[in-house]
Amino acid sequence: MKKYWKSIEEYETGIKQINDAHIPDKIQAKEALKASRRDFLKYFGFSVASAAVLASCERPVKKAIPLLIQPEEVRPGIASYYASTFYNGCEAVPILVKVRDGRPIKIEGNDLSRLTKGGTSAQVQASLLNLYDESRPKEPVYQGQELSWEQANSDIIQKLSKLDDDKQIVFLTPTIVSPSFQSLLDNFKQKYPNFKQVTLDSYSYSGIREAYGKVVGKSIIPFYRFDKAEVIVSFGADFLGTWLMPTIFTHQYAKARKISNETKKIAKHIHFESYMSLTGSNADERYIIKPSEEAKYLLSLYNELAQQFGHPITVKSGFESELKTVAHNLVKAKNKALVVSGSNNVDVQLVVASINQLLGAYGNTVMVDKETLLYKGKDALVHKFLDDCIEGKVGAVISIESNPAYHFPSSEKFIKAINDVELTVNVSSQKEETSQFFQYVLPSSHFLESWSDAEFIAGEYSLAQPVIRAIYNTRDKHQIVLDWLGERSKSYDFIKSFWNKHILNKTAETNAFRSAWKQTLSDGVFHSDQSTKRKVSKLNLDEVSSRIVKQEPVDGLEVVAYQSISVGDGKMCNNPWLQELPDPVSRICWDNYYAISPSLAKEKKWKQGDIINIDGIELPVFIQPGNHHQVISVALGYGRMMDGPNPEIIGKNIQPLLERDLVSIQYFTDVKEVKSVAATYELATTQTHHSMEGRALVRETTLSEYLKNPASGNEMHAEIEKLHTTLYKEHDYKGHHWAMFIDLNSCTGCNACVVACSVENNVPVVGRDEVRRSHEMHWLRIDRYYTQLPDDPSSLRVVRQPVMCQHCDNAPCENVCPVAATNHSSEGINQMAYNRCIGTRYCNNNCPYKVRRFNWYDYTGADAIPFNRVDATGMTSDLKRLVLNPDVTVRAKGVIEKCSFCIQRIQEKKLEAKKDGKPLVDGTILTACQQGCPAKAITFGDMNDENSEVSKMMKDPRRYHLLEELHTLPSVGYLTKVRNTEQSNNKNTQHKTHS
Amino acid sequence: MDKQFVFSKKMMMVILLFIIVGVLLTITGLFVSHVEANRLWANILLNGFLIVGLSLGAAFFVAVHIIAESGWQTSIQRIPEAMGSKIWLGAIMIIPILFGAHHLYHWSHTEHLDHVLQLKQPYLNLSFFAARMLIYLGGWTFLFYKIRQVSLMSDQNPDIALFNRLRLFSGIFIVFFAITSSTSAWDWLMSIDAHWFSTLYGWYTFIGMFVNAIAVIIIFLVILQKLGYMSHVNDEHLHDLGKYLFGFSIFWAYLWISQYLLIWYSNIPEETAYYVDRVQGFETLFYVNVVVCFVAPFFALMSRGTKRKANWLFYTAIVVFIGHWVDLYLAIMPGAVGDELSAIGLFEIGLSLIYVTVFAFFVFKALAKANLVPQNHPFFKESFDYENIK
Amino acid sequence: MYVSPIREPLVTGAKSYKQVTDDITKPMEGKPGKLWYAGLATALLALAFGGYAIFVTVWDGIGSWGLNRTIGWGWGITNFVWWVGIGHAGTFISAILLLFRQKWRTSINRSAEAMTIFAVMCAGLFPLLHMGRLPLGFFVFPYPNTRDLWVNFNSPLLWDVFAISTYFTVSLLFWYMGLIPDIGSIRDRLKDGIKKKIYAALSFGWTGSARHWARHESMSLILAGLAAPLVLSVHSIVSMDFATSVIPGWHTTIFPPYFVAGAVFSGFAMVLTLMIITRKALHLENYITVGHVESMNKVIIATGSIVGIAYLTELFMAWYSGVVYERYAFVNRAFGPYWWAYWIMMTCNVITPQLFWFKKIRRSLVATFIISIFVNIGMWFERFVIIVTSLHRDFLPSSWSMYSPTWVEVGVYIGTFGLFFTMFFLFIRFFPVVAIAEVKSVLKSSGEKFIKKGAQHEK
Amino acid sequence: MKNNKFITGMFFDDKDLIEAIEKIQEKGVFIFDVRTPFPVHGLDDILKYKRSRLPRLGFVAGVLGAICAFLFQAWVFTEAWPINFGGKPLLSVPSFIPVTFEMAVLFAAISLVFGFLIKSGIGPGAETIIFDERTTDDAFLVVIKEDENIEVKRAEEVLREVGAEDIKLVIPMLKKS
Repeated sequence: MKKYWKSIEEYETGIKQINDAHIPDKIQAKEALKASRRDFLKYFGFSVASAAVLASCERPVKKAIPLLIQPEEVRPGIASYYASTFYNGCEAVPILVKVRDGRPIKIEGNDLSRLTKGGTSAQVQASLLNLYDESRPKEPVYQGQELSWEQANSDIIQKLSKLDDDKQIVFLTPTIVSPSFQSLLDNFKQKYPNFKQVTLDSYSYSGIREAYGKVVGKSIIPFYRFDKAEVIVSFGADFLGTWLMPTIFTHQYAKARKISNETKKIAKHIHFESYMSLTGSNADERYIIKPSEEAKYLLSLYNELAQQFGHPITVKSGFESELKTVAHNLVKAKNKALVVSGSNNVDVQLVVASINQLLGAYGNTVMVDKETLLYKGKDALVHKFLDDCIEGKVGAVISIESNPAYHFPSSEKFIKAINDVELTVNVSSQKEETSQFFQYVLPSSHFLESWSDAEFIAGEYSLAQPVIRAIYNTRDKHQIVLDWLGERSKSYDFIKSFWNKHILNKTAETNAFRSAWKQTLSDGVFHSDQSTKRKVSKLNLDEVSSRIVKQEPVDGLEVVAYQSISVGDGKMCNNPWLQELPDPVSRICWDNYYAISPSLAKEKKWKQGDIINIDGIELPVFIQPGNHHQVISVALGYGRMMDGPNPEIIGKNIQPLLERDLVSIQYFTDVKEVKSVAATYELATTQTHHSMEGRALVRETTLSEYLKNPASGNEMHAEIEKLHTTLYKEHDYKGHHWAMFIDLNSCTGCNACVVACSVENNVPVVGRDEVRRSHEMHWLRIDRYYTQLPDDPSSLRVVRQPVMCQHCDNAPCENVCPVAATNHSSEGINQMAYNRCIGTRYCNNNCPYKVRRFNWYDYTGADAIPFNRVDATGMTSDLKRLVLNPDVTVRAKGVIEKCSFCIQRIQEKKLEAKKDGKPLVDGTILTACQQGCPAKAITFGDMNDENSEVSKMMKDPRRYHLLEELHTLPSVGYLTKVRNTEQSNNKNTQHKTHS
Repeated sequence: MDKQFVFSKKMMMVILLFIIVGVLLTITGLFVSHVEANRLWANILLNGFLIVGLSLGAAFFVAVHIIAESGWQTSIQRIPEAMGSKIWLGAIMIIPILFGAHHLYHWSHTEHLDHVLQLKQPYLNLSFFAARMLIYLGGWTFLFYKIRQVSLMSDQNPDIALFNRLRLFSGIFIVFFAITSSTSAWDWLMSIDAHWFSTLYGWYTFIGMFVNAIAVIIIFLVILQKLGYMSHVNDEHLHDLGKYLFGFSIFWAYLWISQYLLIWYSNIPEETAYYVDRVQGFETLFYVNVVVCFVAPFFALMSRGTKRKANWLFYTAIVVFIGHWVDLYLAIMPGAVGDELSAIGLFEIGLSLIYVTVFAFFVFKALAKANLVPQNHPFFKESFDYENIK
Repeated sequence: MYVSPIREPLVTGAKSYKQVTDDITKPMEGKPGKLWYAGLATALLALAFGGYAIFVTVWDGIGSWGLNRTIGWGWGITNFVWWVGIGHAGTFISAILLLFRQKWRTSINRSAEAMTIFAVMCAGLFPLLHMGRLPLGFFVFPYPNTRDLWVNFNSPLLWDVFAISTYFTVSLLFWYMGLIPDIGSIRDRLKDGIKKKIYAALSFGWTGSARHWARHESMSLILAGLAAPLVLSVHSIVSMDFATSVIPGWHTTIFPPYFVAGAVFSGFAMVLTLMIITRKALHLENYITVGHVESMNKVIIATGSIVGIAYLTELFMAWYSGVVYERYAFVNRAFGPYWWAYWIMMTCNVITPQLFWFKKIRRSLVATFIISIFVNIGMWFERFVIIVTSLHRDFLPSSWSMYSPTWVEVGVYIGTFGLFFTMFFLFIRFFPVVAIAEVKSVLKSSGEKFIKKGAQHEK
Repeated sequence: MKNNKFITGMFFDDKDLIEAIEKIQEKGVFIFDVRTPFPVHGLDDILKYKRSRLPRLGFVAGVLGAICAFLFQAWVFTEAWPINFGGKPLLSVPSFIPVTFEMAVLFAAISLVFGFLIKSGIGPGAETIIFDERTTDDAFLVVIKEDENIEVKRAEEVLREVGAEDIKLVIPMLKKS
């Protein structure tokens, strides 16, 4: 059988050559997709496996340099890590890709990045699966006909050159973070003077850019430094969830809020918002306002601040008195304060910019000298483009990964307009709605198959290298544009020379360059501290404020559209890991919904799951505490086709609701009409009860209490510890005794750990119906509870707690397994012998934490009985199975599974240390959840090692264990949450104490 | 068969002697070892409960046999009857603990209670405690008084209606007892370890007192036989009593292990605290208790032959009686006194001797009041004509 | 042996020894009636349906049941405990009542024991079926294997393996040993033929020799002595499946004796339900008299009251403990989403049996029949309440969940009814439902004819 | 082997039977066997049967079962493969109690039943002599075996004297002789 998979070395020998020499590959792939699963396996899986082994026996990578391990040769069974960059049109994250036997199987954050320090997000973790997506475009297509790349390229070049001179050639792209790609487009513009580049962002930040155009003279987005802030005031900016670059912000935020014996200070986070967002749920103080009032609130804040600073105030907007304390907090923090807003309204952003100026935040918490190079789109230009299209001024539209048919602010108009454009080309690595309206569909490579680079903050560079030969007949975007330009060079060479010239500034092909390039490629990240000095000019807000004050208050329901943590802008809709990821706030997965406040539900007599129709869009209702009474919040990014065995459209696209005749899209709108529909829909949720019922599960305290007594809020720990009587001695753990700590103060609930765990441990995806039946399989979940003082809805707060197997030394589950399938290792790990498990579920019943998961059906195809597989999402297809971690058993039907403390990682590192003859260093072993966490909330280590981090945490007065009064002796510990507030909901928690 | 028991002067003297010995021992004990107030009150509770338990166990024995229409026990019914009619004596002995409640019950110190004990306040407070105590003791005394009264009446009156009345009062007694036996055990014993709780505790305590009552019935029976009474009681009756002692000792062990195993297994501190106190501070007694209450009667009464030998039964019964004294000791002392201050010394032995002999004195007096065999009992004849399967 | 004249006769109708044999063996002779065929057919149909449900369970997986990550046991284990409970009456009657010399047991012990065996068979199915990997169920046996891995003797489920199999074996032996003299009777009534040969083999060559009888009695007594604690142990161990855990509502020390009382309670109810029909259908009114029913009702009221006290004890202790979780578990039982199950349990188990304090009701067959069915329902719900309502809201509210069965679970349950009744119909056709020899042995002391004679004699 | 001759006499009441047996014994005639439809109380005493040793067998077997079960569990947990289950001690004695108890009962019960069957010479497919089929119904049969001490005639006479009915001579045909 022919080799299908190639080394990247061969990749360099030229696409033409490959195409000529490997036509059978193409046929194979085509056949494979038509053939039955079994045949597919025969053709594909087997060849993949053998080829992977063969490929890895050669020296596969010359130019792509493994980062952490640089062995003489890549050996089967040993993973290599390659530095790369994740970018999906929203945020960019430097990553490491773990490759085993030729297959990328895991994405980790690149810890060399000084911005993320190895943090990731749920989307970054899950993006791996899109590589193995069968619905990706596989061949160049013209009007439904497959054709060769050569044919397609020459046709397109021909058509482009034939275009009238007055017709624009429009490249429609999401924000381009790749400087090299941008230079390619610049080249393109030189070749085609009528070339025009239109940036279409899936979520617009045009407002900020426009505002800063006025503030600093260039429409930039400044670089925000939450880590430098002592007081953070956010108006609807979900900066921990989706706003700008949440992964970096989460890292900064966690840093600013880390409390320890050394730094007894945490940033105060005040949040104004209309619906319960992830960021809002983490805030110390949270104010619920209507979205239409946000501008007025900000203006009032400005006035209040100006007054307190003794500056002239502008037009009053009426909320000044409410904002006194907030302003006072800001004034106290002065230049260590940061105010942000999620609004896309220029006026609002101008007020925010002015507030930050008042505070002196520029140069401290808001960096205008170091701009953020994300979201470069401008709404006005997008509108202009549409008008041009309608007016027939556009001769060619080349869309690159921008999916305008879905993301365009008025997509229907766009689709209509595009019909008359002479040449339409859609370059895409994923299945897109746009493809059906475009003449040419060219399959681009997944980012894990592509060479690229990124500069997402000025001076912060990151390289992207392919870690696998393209699975389908795809080419990376650089290559496609290079081909159109008629350049003979390959994308790799182009990027290399681009970096040489513009970034590394070295003379070509010198040794200095070679080693610098090698180092950069190995590190993946590069940064220069050059910055552009920008002057912040003083603004006169009078005009802005009078506009704001003039706005009529909206007296009725308003809809707020937000991006969800999991699906985001919808680009990664076709990703079962993300779809099954419960929202950190609502704990719902697989759908979007209208979230309404309990009071509105009461008023309207809506129950959870009742379908309502808002201006033509029907969705089920979800009752969300913390929403404004008159606000209905709903997630963007839905209404897209999910492929798999049962393709279906997931949720509804609510963008049409936002389509008002405004230049700049606003993510809230007033509701014209709400109708109840006599139907209900069962939302899939993983948590149905939201109160801690007075149990001391999440323990919290306030900063002032903490400063008085570091054990505050955790007093019962000492008492329980005193009463820990036992009828038998604890076992000795002579070697290691593994432990994990979770700092509840750092955890924001971003869900990166949940996906990281699922990817690492081959956790099955079960689908919506199974989640509805509470059959979800996540080994790690983030419990979310609401706390509220009685009769005080404004005191509503959210607490979160990641819960995985607690690895109890006195585990109630181990005792009762009749066949000894679960027991305790000599290193304190509660272990499962999957092949011994007979599935009585007794252990799960006895687990007080309910962290064990049962394989209710044959989710994985590992069962011996044929034809009984339950795989709603196609995760067991032969291609998707390539993502499985070979170090972790795939569990069969009828078997219990659970968190293993990533035993495979522990063993690997222990073995390495043993081979090196050195003691295991604390921090060497990182569990998947720990490694993925952007907030560094998780610590893992050996509690027998006195100097380890976990040993230190064992002595931390904030330390406690979940349900510790049961004397289960968990190896997982928690550190209390410390809120920077005066009042605490803690009193509500019934403490169980003994004398 | 119609022999009336005569409580001879000689016997009274013997009993008086025992009481004197008891008093001497107690006083010596007080001088020899330092007896803390807690220890004093704990011993008053122990002995009071012991006597209440013996009377109650015997009363239950009578009532349950009447209600179950059992025949064989008619022959010995007057012994448990006499014991059961002394609930008032037990009451007098146990009521004084109300004055020592502060020494026995941690929860009675209302001024510094922790959260959990505050939660228990509606139940665990002295006035309610005292009220319940009076209800229990009053109820038992009254109901059994009625049973005894009817039983004595039927000696004169052969009317079968009297037997039906007996059944009625027995029924009421059992219903009342079913609830109060548990609640009184919670009140008087379990609440010593105020935080601790065990749902089985009431039944466990009940079985303990029942077995103990059976042992003491046997002891009285054999003593009476030695004195030349109760000659109508044959091997078959002894065999049955032996089976009772054997069977209920096993049942006691079953409940003991049920409670211990479940608490040992789950190992939750709020429950294990109770056993940790006992296993650590009273280790020897803890195991001795099981051996004496279970292993000893189990092997001693396993075979048919031993059950039918009066002497063998008598000594086994004494061992079992001591075993249940230890059981009570273990229930009370660790919580009320603690392992450092408590001990089994002359004081304990002397005091118990006083209580037991006083009880014996009154029981003998009661026995002397009526015929040793209930006359006109409908199962009177049946009781003497049956045989155990070999 | 003298019996007091105030005692009710256990055999009415002034029967002689011969009549006893004739009456009891009558249903086995001749062709079975239409009713019997109809009953058997219905039972087989239910069995087939259950078989299909079992097939689905094993083939598709436990996912075909309504369980979830929070509630690992539902109908399956509820049914298991329910059936095991029912399987307690037979051995209780033969063993403990034998030790307590309750002669009325002789008329009902045979069929009650048969029910025990069938009920244990039904019960035994569920722990097998609830396994995720049934084909590997043999892992529960401590057999030497290449991995050198034994079993976990700490596990109450493993104790169950030993307890249930021991109980089944001992009950079967006890039952069969009691049956051989009666099979001998049937053998001796039959003329030559294949049937006689079969019964001859089944009778083990029983002769009725006085030596054999002496040994038989001795063995029976010791077996009873062994079976009595065995009965206690079986349901105690079943209760430990729950009580050893830390789950509020499961972990409570009263469980072992309370489960035993509940088992006897439900077992007697089931025996009553069936015997009231059987005595009518097989014309055994003289052997299974109203007096028998009354005696059994007394046991029901005793055990029912014990169960009721246990409920109250649990409830009080949950409050008294001051433990948040315990308190919540019991409030949730009574007023949570499964409140109806709790109140069905309370009504059926605690309130209805109290009606038996009235002699009229105690002696009414119709009332007894209805109440016995109530008790059966109530005891099923007791297990449902314990298992499901305790699990569905335990320690971490984040994992709280709800449970409702699927048709598959219901199907398996129906299937066990099919199995039980199939066995029962075959049993009443081929074996004597009343212990012939044992009834004869008490005929003189407790037969109507002789009691009257005795009473006259006395006067 | 010579076929034995048995003389049987029938009674229809257990009281009559006992009286008759006592009379026969007074005459010094050895009663080979008595066949009854149910266990007649006191018969074993009159016939001077020794008490059965089955209880002792059961006791020994039970103790043996308990010891085996306990030692096996202890061996598995401490020697064969010591595993830490939920922090319990390896020799977790309370956990061993249920299985130990069950095995004691199982051993005892099985040995009792087999002891009974073997001692009585009955069992599946056992061949026994049934003198009269009515003995499992309502008849009580006294069996006297012809030997040096008693002739058939004398036996018949004795039986007749004590009031037996339906006196018969039975010569069982043993299949194997």
